[in-house]
Amino acid sequence: MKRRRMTEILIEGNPELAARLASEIRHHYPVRELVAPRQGLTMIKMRETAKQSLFYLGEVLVTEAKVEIGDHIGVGIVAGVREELAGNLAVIDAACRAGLSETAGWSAMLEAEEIRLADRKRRELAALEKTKVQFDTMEE
Amino acid sequence: MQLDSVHDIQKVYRELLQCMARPGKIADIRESADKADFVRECHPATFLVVQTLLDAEVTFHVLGDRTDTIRRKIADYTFAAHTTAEDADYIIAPKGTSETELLEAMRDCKAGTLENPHQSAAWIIESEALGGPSGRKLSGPGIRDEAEAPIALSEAFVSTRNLKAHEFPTGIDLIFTDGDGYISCIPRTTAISAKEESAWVM
Amino acid sequence: MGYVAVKGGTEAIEASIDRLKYERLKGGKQVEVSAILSSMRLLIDQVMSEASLYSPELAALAIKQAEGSMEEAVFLLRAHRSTLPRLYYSETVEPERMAVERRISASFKDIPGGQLLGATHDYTHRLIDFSLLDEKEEERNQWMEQYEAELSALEKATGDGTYPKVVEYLRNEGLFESFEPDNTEPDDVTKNVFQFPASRSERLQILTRGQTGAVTALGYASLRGYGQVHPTVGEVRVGQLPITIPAHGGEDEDDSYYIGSVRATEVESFVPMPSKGPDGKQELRFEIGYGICYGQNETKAIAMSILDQCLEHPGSDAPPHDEEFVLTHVDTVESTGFISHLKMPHYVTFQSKLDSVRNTRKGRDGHES
Amino acid sequence: MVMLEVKEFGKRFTSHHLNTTRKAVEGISFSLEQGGFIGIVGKSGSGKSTILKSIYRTYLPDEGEIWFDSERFGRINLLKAEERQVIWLRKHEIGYVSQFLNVMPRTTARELVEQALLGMGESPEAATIKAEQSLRHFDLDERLWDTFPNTFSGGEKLRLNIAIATVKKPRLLLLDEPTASLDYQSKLKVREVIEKLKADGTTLVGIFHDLEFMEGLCDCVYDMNEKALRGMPEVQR
Amino acid sequence: MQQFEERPLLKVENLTKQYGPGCGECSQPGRPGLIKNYCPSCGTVYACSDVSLNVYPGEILGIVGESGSGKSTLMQCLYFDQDVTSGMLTIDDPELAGENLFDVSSQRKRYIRNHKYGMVYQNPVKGLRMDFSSISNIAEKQIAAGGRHVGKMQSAGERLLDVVSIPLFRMKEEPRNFSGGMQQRVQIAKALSNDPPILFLDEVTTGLDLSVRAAVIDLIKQIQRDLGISMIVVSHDLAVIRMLADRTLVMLNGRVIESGLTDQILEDPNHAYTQQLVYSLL
Amino acid sequence: MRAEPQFAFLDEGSKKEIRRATLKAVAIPGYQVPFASREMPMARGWGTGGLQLTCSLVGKEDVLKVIDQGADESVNAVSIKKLVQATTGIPVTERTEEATLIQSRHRIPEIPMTKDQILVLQVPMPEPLRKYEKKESITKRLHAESEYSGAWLMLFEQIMKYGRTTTGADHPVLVNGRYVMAPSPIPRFDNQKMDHSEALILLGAGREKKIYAVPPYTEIRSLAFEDHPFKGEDFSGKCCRFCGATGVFLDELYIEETGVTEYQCNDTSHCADRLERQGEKEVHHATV
Repeated sequence: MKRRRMTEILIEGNPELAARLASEIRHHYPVRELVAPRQGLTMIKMRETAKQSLFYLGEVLVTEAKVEIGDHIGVGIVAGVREELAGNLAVIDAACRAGLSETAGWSAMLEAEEIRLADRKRRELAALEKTKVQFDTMEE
Repeated sequence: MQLDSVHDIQKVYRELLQCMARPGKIADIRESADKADFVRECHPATFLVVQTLLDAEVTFHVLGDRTDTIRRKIADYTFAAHTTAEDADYIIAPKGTSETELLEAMRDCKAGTLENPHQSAAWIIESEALGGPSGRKLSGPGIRDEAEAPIALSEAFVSTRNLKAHEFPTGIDLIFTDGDGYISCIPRTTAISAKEESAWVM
Repeated sequence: MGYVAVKGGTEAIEASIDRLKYERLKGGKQVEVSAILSSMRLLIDQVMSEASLYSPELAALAIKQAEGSMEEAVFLLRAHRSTLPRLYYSETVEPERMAVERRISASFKDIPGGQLLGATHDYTHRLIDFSLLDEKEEERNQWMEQYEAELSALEKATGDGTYPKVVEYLRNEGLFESFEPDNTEPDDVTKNVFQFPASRSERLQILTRGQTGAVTALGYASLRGYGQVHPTVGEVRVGQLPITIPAHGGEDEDDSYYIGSVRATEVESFVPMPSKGPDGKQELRFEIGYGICYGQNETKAIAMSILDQCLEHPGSDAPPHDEEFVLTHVDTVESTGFISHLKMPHYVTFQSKLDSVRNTRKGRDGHES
Repeated sequence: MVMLEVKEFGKRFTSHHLNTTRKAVEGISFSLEQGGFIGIVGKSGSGKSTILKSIYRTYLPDEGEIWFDSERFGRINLLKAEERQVIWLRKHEIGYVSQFLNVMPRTTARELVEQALLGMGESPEAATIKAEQSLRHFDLDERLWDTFPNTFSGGEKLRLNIAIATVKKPRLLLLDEPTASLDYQSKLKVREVIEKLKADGTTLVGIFHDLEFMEGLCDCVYDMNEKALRGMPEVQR
Repeated sequence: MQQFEERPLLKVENLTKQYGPGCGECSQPGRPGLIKNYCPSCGTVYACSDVSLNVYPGEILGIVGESGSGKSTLMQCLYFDQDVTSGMLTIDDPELAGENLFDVSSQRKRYIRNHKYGMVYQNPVKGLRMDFSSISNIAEKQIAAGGRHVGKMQSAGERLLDVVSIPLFRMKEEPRNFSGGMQQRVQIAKALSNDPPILFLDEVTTGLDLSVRAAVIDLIKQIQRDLGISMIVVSHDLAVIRMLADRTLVMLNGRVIESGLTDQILEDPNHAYTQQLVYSLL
Repeated sequence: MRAEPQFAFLDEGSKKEIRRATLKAVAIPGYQVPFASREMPMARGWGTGGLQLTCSLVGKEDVLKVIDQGADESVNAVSIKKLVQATTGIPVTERTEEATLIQSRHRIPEIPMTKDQILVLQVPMPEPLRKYEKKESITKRLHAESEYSGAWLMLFEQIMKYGRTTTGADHPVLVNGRYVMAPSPIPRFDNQKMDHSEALILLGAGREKKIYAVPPYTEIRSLAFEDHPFKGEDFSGKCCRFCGATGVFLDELYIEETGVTEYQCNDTSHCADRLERQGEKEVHHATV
């Protein structure tokens, strides 16, 4: 599973999942902490739609952690103050980069969580759509 | 001892500032330079000045025939981007750079504009030991009466530099470093006298 | 009266800080940061927007520390951000990817995708709701349960929450100029000096972090005639923008890190402007004024879209069209700081002025005495 | 010594507006000794004025040569002279008098004469003295000296005009129908004035619409009809 | 024929000011293919094309043309209010000898403006500081030219105000309280206050009453006579040009189409456009 | 959720940018170098420009003195000292001669400064031409072209209207014959102290985002006409009611009990120092 999809599931989904995956790795491999979870900033680069040019919207507070497994460095970055999650994400990232065997079995868990997330999202959307103004009633 | 990226750099900066404020002054940054002994590519003093001034927000250009290794080292440590002599914010002339190459880059480099004179190149020039007889006097802001030039400067060098600074406030500022860990500056405001032979003859 | 040089500053400051704490605590009740976080959404949004730092947790904390003062809370966040390293730059956020929570157009009734009211105060009657005086927790829970039950009974929507832009339909008709994506790296006013004339990216950055009141006042001035721009709001949308960070050595954007999303309000205003057609003839075309800010703050985003358009057309003498006037006066930390500096002692400068004024009154000519 | 020599001179006018080209004069040749006075005669429309204006370079001639013996530049072809040379000659060596007074508004008679002198580099003191001499010389009533000339009578205007043109003692003076609109008394005055100029040695070229006036003044006339210089014709009394 | 050894004080060669990139069509010598001053193939507008002129010491050079002819652009280029695209400007002055003044730095251009030039704009608002006293306005130009003595500058200013007939008791008043004609006269006094060898006058009588116009013209002529200043007078009003200029250039579509002695231009115009201009003179 | 304390508050990247700007400022005396002013934990307008300079300069071996309108114990000076001390742990002093770094708001100490000291002045309005021209883009061009008629004109107009110049503090100066500079606003009395100063003087405007400098031994001339020489505030015939000092900048105060106007040293540490040396017992040094 590609990183973008995976990180989205892990960040938007239940943090327990990340904790479970990370602890599995920690259990089997020595994990060296390069950067303990710390706060920092990420500048958001944005495209505006009037002239299609780029500008900086502002910064977002992130928590970042870096670990090393073997000679593979993993990075965990998450918006907000979420030190534990950042640490777990770093471990998961390092595991994937190192291609550890455990990661092969994660897809099913991640996909299940993804489905749960999508379900929740569609329900949210449905609630929002209730606020949609109906203009086509005249035609009925 | 390890180089302290906060306190050693602060010390170098303060000496650099005083040198820029007092042209001809020779400052001793040996204490910090000794900690930069892991640098082989250039004078430790050069490396310290580079560490003090450069980061990802500025660009630099390296002259001479060892340009590749020095360039890589500087980029690795400062994240500054290497560029041409015309565009560089900082130009580094390592020891052994030929005068021809140096003068050509000096003619090409940024001198700032009348509106933005600060958008000019600053030069970091590696030299022989600073403080020997130079046969030239300096005068201008930062100098009471007169000061001795920190290093002997060739006629061609002085005239190229003067041409670059002929219409103040545009011009270039020079930082000299030597192998022993000394630095000295000649900013654009400094007038460099013609060579006086008599100073030599005793 | 003894020695009247200013003395005892240290003690006075400490006492003053104690006094401040006393004022905060004396009422006996304290609002928890978590309570602010969950109940002061729009205040947090505004603080984050003016601070140019997206962090609901920190904003809530700052609001508590500042006893609810906007200017102080924003100031705290701004100062705090000076102490934090900037670790990353995001990948370009394409606004079309916003997961929309609210979206309306004033230009067309029936826009593809529909007018989505979402959560808004616009149609609440602004009558004080005294029932909130003693809102019971169980009532709240009951309401929530019921609402959520209704939700789960709903048929799940099929979309992904993104909507097409209203402007696209008009663009296809040639009523708007089409621009190719311009990937020039933006300037950053917080890292590098900006000078006049400012770049478009600098302008947008300063406006989006501008003080809500200041941006609104200047946008309003243009509407009233101190300016040439009186737009029609093409689209206001509020929603979540997904943020990703490029991975070192990553192959494509699927390799990047998703780090979360930020809520933002985005506005496109339509303004008719004269332009030259391909045959050199004068014609009218629409241009877009662009506004965006952190959180849900529709007034500020609309005002920003007016000012964006004003600054794109600097011809008028009116202040909202004057780049220096607008950009140097909308920052809350700068304006509140300089206004408040007048509280500082000016003994020396005043003594100096006094000397001058006295001399002119004596009619004493400097060069004669 | 020849002061002015006109050789095969011709002038055409092109009107882009009417899309026409009209030949005003052609084949004019004559010469004039220093101190001489040539009158130019011919039917109206025969191009008398065109010659004078071309000598003065108000018209840009396109055929022939007009040689002038300049003190400053030596023998010079006025048709080819540089503009700055012509300006210099106008200030110092060549005067032009027409029946119209074409001067700066709101300037007094005295000032107008003074300005001509100042323009050629006289000091203000000298200019004042010479201007007064000149105005007196040409019999302009002293009460008019410090008034604006647009209220003057025709004769007064003309005398002022001549004063302005002659105060700088031009070597060549061009008179373009100066008496055209004057009554008999005024003409007599002007005649006296011209006699004075001639007596001073000024070289003159003039156009007058009545031969009677020219009698005794001009040395000879140039007849536009015959394109020839000849002696003064008999005046038919 | 003996050569006339007079050196121009100000010499302009091939001044071109274009808006747009230019292309193969319009960059050719003579710029064939332009419609008026506009290149239809690349959209470049030539506000001034290859304008050359000389101004001699003490002379008034007139420039006439309708609006859009390029005469004001020309003036702005000479006064450095605008940059030229190409061309050469030299001034016969030991300080500036041999230099193309279009190429010098903005610092040097400012020096030339302050020390060698005076400018009178059509609109006094451009040339005056309306909220400073008239005497200070005049002093500003002296200050710019290095004046540092209040007493001397004040008496020089008073003398100039007298020259332009502004009563001295009004010298400490701000020009915003004055009539248009008075403002124009203050502006002229200001332009003259640094004894500039070269004075530019841009449509200075436009919009003034007839009597005020006559007074301003009279003043300019008097100044030229008394001070020997060289001037360039730009106007669309032939009557003004006739009164003031020794020589005149006629501009159309950014080019000089005709030049000559002013009375010759007026009485024997050769170019169709000049003839049309003269025919419409009242 | 806590951040690591940073030595001298600013992160090293910010210091670097400020230092680069400072070096350019020194190399181009009097020229206002634009810089990306950082947000400080103090209000804009309360000395954030000076504070950023101080934070970019300060090292472990420095001794800091902070003055506000002449006083070391003014609340604003105390507040700045507290911040610098909290983030660096360096000692502070009130004695001018003990300090290596002096940050000051609107005064230059009465004791001449030495070459081992750096004076940092806080600047609210760095642009000397601002009153004459409100647009930055235009004032920038005026500086570029050395066009200072405006600065002189203001003085000329004052003389026309009032018979003399009426500047208070911030009387403009010409630096090294080229740039007209706002001297921070120090009183006119202090202008001369900038001329050929032994110490390097740095000026910082945080809100307006400018750094500028007067290197040592640099000519500083207060703008003045030949026939209207520059004059500082006049305290002739007056002396400090405590230490008796003359020839110093005096604060004027109205004594309620007696109804008399008296004067006292504005530079409080200078006054205290004099008194101490005179053996005055009742003077207490404020301690920090």
